[in-house]
Amino acid sequence: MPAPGHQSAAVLAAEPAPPEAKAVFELHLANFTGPFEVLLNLISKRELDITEVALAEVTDEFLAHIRRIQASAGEWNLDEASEFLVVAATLLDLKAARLLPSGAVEDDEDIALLEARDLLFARLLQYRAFKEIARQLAGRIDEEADRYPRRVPMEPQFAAMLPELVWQASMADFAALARKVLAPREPVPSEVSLGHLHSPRVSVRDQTELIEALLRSNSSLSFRQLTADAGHPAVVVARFLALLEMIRDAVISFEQMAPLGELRFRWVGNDGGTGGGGGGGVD
Amino acid sequence: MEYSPADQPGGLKGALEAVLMVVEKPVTEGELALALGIPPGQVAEMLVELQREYDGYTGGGPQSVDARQPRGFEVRSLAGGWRIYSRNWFAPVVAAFVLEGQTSRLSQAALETLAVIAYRQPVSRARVSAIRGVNVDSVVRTLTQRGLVAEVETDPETGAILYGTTPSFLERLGLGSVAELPRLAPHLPGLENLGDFDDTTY
Amino acid sequence: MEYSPADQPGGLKGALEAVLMVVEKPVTEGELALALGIPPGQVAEMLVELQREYDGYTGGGPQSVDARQPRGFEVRSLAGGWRIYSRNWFAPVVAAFVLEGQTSRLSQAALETLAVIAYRQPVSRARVSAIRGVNVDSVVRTLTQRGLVAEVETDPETGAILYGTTPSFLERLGLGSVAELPRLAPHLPGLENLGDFDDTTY
Repeated sequence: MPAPGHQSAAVLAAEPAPPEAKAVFELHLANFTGPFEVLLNLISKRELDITEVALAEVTDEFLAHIRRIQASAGEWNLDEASEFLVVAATLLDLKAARLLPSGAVEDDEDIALLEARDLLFARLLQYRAFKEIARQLAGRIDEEADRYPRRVPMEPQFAAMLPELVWQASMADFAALARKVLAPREPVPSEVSLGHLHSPRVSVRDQTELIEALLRSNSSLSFRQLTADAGHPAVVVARFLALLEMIRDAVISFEQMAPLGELRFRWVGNDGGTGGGGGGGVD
Repeated sequence: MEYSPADQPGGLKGALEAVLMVVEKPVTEGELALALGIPPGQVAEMLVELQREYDGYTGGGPQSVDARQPRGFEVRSLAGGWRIYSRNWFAPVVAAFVLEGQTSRLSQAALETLAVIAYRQPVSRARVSAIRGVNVDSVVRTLTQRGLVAEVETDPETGAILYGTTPSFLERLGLGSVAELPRLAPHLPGLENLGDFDDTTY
Repeated sequence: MEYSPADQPGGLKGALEAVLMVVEKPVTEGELALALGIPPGQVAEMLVELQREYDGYTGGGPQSVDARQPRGFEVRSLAGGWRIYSRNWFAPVVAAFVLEGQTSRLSQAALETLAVIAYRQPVSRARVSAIRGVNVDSVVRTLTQRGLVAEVETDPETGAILYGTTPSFLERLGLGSVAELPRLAPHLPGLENLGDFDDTTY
């Protein structure tokens, strides 16, 4: 017997899963069993609360799934992996937005939060809409491929009436043209570069070292204190990410006396240093 | 006496068929009218007559005694113009003779990118990327090489190249125009008016 | 159930028409017989029937009540192969339509495509498209029509048609052979490796 609240794809899927030739990514969660597509479907129809879906388990299962494909096909399925990342990131955003304290709308910030939530939801729906439309377009293309257009060479009598070609290019001209056309092209940038805005690149690793030094020499510090000298939002973000990593690595602890109260951090690691996790950076 | 296609055996309808035999892409009623020296409305009428004849109805009337078989080809209006196609039910036979071979299938990524461009055109690669959540540069390049999308204009503000679908895209989908694309709204419940949310979230 | 063209609307004769309508090169009775799974003699009979139908006689018999108009096209055998052509008596209309807008100069796109084919021959259209970044199907057709390039072989792996330049092209450039084309390599470091990326993008 499934646990109460357990949703099974077989009974609840309003739409059948897409007929995939390859292995379908199946999930086996505490409250849901079935293809990933069906899970998305339930969430988008709000029949399953995103806050009740264990995204970490979804990710673990996806990684296992993609490894199985890699093992059997001999290569990574990048299409599927990048697609999963997009959807997972949206789900994570959505879940984060849902978990934020809700209640009476009191100020502009609350309204902004609600709007952000709807936008995330909209983004997920839009992504799925285009996937569905792409499936329909593929069907139409397949259907049309059975009709062959008449496209025959010009009948000889008309070809003979074409105006005589006037050839003006010399051999040198022609070679120069070939050189130009065959030269490897610089990839065209897809958007206007923001490089000229001089946004400094901030290393999370550097910020980790800085925070470690600060916390080792102070018994505890608040987030406000730790970012007082930041100067640029990217530095604040990098320090926040550094703190998250240090919490994960269990080298610092944190406490918060009241909801929305001040966050205080304390060094609890050994004396050997963190090993500097996180080579990433924030632009 | 001066030459007039109307005086030839088969008359103007025959002349219309003759021109359809040599077109390389869908040809508009206006172009056909110009070639035949008659008003576009008359061309449109004759095209519908030809369609009916090829489908197995006689030109003579609806109650003809000998039930006619449909021809092995049809004349269709696609991408804003008319063109002759073989019947889809003979595809297995015809395929053996068409040297070009149907072009290879589009990948899932290409299809989804094509869908976004079709519904959001004219659209920049950056915006398509925002909606798809991945970089689409190489996919757009492939679609351009296949003649399904093309650079149509430049954004006056950002200078970004904007892409749109081509007549060849419409032909591949069997559509008369972009307006005939299946509606997106049913797949976006309650979000019909939220067309631009993708710009604000990235 | 297995597919059989005889079971389709229009039957075997329809299948024959479908092929004759869209083939790019005239096809022999033997090839048609093979594709339809019938003896060549039956193909020959049906070809004569089609000829009569297009000429305005009904398939039903010589004494049909409604005198039919001849069609604007005919099925003809040229150099041993069959294909559908426009009617000769509409040649003035068809010629005016075909020659409209034709010039004595090659477009820039045609010249650039010709340059790629000249230096990369034998080369598929897909690869030329990848190098030029746009679809070249119709430009290659123009160049073929102008006798500057021709289908030279078929790629043994992909089955794609490979194009090369013609003697008439060499004549225009005043060259004895393709080997006499000016070398590009010294000015293009890395060009030799160009072949590695463009195939994968299509």
